[in-house]
Amino acid sequence: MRLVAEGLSARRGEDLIFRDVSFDIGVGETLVVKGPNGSGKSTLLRVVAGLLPRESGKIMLAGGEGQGFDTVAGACHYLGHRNAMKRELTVEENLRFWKDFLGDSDGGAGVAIDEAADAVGLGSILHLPFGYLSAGQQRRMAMAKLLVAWRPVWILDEPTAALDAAAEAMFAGLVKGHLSRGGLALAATHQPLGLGAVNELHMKGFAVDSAEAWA
Amino acid sequence: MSEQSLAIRKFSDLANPTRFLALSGAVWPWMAAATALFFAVGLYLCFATVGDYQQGETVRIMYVHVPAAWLSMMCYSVMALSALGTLVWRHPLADVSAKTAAPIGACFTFIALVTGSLWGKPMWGTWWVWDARLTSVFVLFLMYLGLIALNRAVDDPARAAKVGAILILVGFVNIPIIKFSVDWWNTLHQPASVIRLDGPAIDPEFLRPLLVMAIAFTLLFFTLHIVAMRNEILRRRVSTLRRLAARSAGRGTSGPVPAGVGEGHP
Amino acid sequence: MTHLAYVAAAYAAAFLTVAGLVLWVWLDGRARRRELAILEAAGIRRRSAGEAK
Amino acid sequence: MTALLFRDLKLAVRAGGGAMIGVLFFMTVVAVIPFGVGPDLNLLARIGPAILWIGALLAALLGLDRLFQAEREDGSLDLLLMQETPLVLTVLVKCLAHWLATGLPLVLASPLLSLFMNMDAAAIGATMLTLLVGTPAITFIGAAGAAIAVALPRGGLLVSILVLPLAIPVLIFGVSAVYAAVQEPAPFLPPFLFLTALTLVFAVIGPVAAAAALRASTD
Repeated sequence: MRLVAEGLSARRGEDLIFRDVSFDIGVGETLVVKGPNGSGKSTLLRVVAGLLPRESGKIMLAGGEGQGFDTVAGACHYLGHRNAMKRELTVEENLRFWKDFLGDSDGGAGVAIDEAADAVGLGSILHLPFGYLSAGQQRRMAMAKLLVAWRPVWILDEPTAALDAAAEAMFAGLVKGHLSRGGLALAATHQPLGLGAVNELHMKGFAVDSAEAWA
Repeated sequence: MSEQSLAIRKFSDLANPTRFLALSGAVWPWMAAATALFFAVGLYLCFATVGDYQQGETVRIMYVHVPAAWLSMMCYSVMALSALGTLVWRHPLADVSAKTAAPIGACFTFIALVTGSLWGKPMWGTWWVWDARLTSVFVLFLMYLGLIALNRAVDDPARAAKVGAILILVGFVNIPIIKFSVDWWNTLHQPASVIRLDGPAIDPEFLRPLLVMAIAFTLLFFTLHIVAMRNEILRRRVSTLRRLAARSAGRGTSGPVPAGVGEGHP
Repeated sequence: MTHLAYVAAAYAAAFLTVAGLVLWVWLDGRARRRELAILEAAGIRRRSAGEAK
Repeated sequence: MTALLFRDLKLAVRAGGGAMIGVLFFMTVVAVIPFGVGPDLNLLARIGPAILWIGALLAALLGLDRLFQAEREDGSLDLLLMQETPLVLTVLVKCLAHWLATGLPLVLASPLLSLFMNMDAAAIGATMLTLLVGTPAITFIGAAGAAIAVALPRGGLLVSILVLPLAIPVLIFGVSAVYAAVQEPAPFLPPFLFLTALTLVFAVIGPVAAAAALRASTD
């Protein structure tokens, strides 16, 4: 199965953020989106996740299990800047909710909640309210959320922003495990993810010529 | 009990809450027993005495209604004292006391309101009138609920304690209003008949069960308050320990973690 | 409704409220003790129980 | 979907949740009225149903702005939007949880407040019944307002302004059904059935509009 984008462009308000972006990610591959601040990395990821409308172009899943999904978004996990966990609930309640609510999509199965917490090195604090955790721990628990329900595509927006070196290495291990089980990943980041050789997409940031109508 | 053995393990740094836990743990079963005893005697007296020639059987409602109403005001006074303790002396237990008294006070006020209504219907022909006494007690009830809501809305106990204490003290003006409302305004509600300067204006026949019930309710309040305070101390201890647990968790995972899921952490 | 019914209702209401309050306090205490036991089982102890503050 | 229902209910009753605030607001609003209009029991009995309905309407609107805003602030909304389960269904379940946590307590508290208003048994029963049927409509149409205001600063006030005019029909039929039950010549059933129909209609257009607004509001 492949995640294919052709000639994508998107705008926010009046401004065209990027234009004519194409990529093709296969199983076991990671595409790392790089570029300076404001170059549209987050926007690209949100467009792929179906959270922002695209101006033109198309995104599709091709081949194999890719046919089974109604929408591209339905095949994706999205790890954004925010963790999508409730401070008032315990970590376990949070993870259980997402496991039950998201469910597994075709081609794989999520791991058990305690296993996922162990995988991010925080198995001992499942019973704590999420709000008690430090920023780094919260981020790691948000990553455990990726494991509890199976999605072939991981869309990761600055996944390692609040993490120390050890946790970064841990996260690289998680992504590798995901790739080896037939997944693929699309990540935006400044830091190297420690994944070894990956494809890179450089977002150049956009010149003002898009706004020529108003300039 | 496990927390008691915890409490006396190290004698040198017994914090106040710890000492309170040990002390209250020894005291509250006795208080509970005394409460049960007084209630047994009080309830027996309630139904052994004859009815009033004017009010008939309904006079028996008084034995519940009047003590509950007293307690609703006394509980607020306890909370006001605790609020002073929080703001002036910064006593660590004062805030625990104020916070835990609120639900208990709300329950007693609720009992006073309900039994009052059930007494008013046969006597006055209506469940409720908006006179000074009844209205001020209802306002007291709302204030209790508001304080509970405030405590629930702020999740940091130290911050909730200060604002809660200020609100309690501001609300204290309501207590004298309740107490003297029956004297200041002419209302349906009868004036105070037990605590008066010229001695009780109530037949000793009724006074005896009323006093026993009042003592029983007061004991009940203090028993519940102490046990609830113990719970609150434990709750705060749990939350401190949880923060401790969160801080210490994940320290052991320095160094690279193997790739597979579930193998990362021994 | 007879007067006796009002009396019975008043006592029942008072009893139910007090019973609810007692039950709540009791259950609350039990839940807290259980949480403490879980934490203790996980090896988390109070500082004052272990070392000085 | 039941997972979402239980999570929202849990969040509502946990510390900091809004389940109790609504009832408290309801009681306070109703308690304030007699100070304004005077303690005339006959007058209070006459205007009681209307006051209870207005109080319930305001209390039901109170917590609505957090319905989607809380989800948006921690990023959960993105994940809810991405799923293949229809968004309308997600919104409907969230409305249901919100009503169970804040609407149902209002219905349960209404008989108590009716007594304060010196209403008779028929009026109390009718008020409770109409509130039971009518408050879900407020939640459903309120969800649409909450979804529209989700990304806006000071969305809370805006939700009330947007939703109150839309909730007026609910108020009209709710109150008229109660009065029809109390005053002899007017039949109770027609306004009550209208109220039921309104709730059913709002149960459809509320979530549909909310889902559309949520899709449009992402950024």
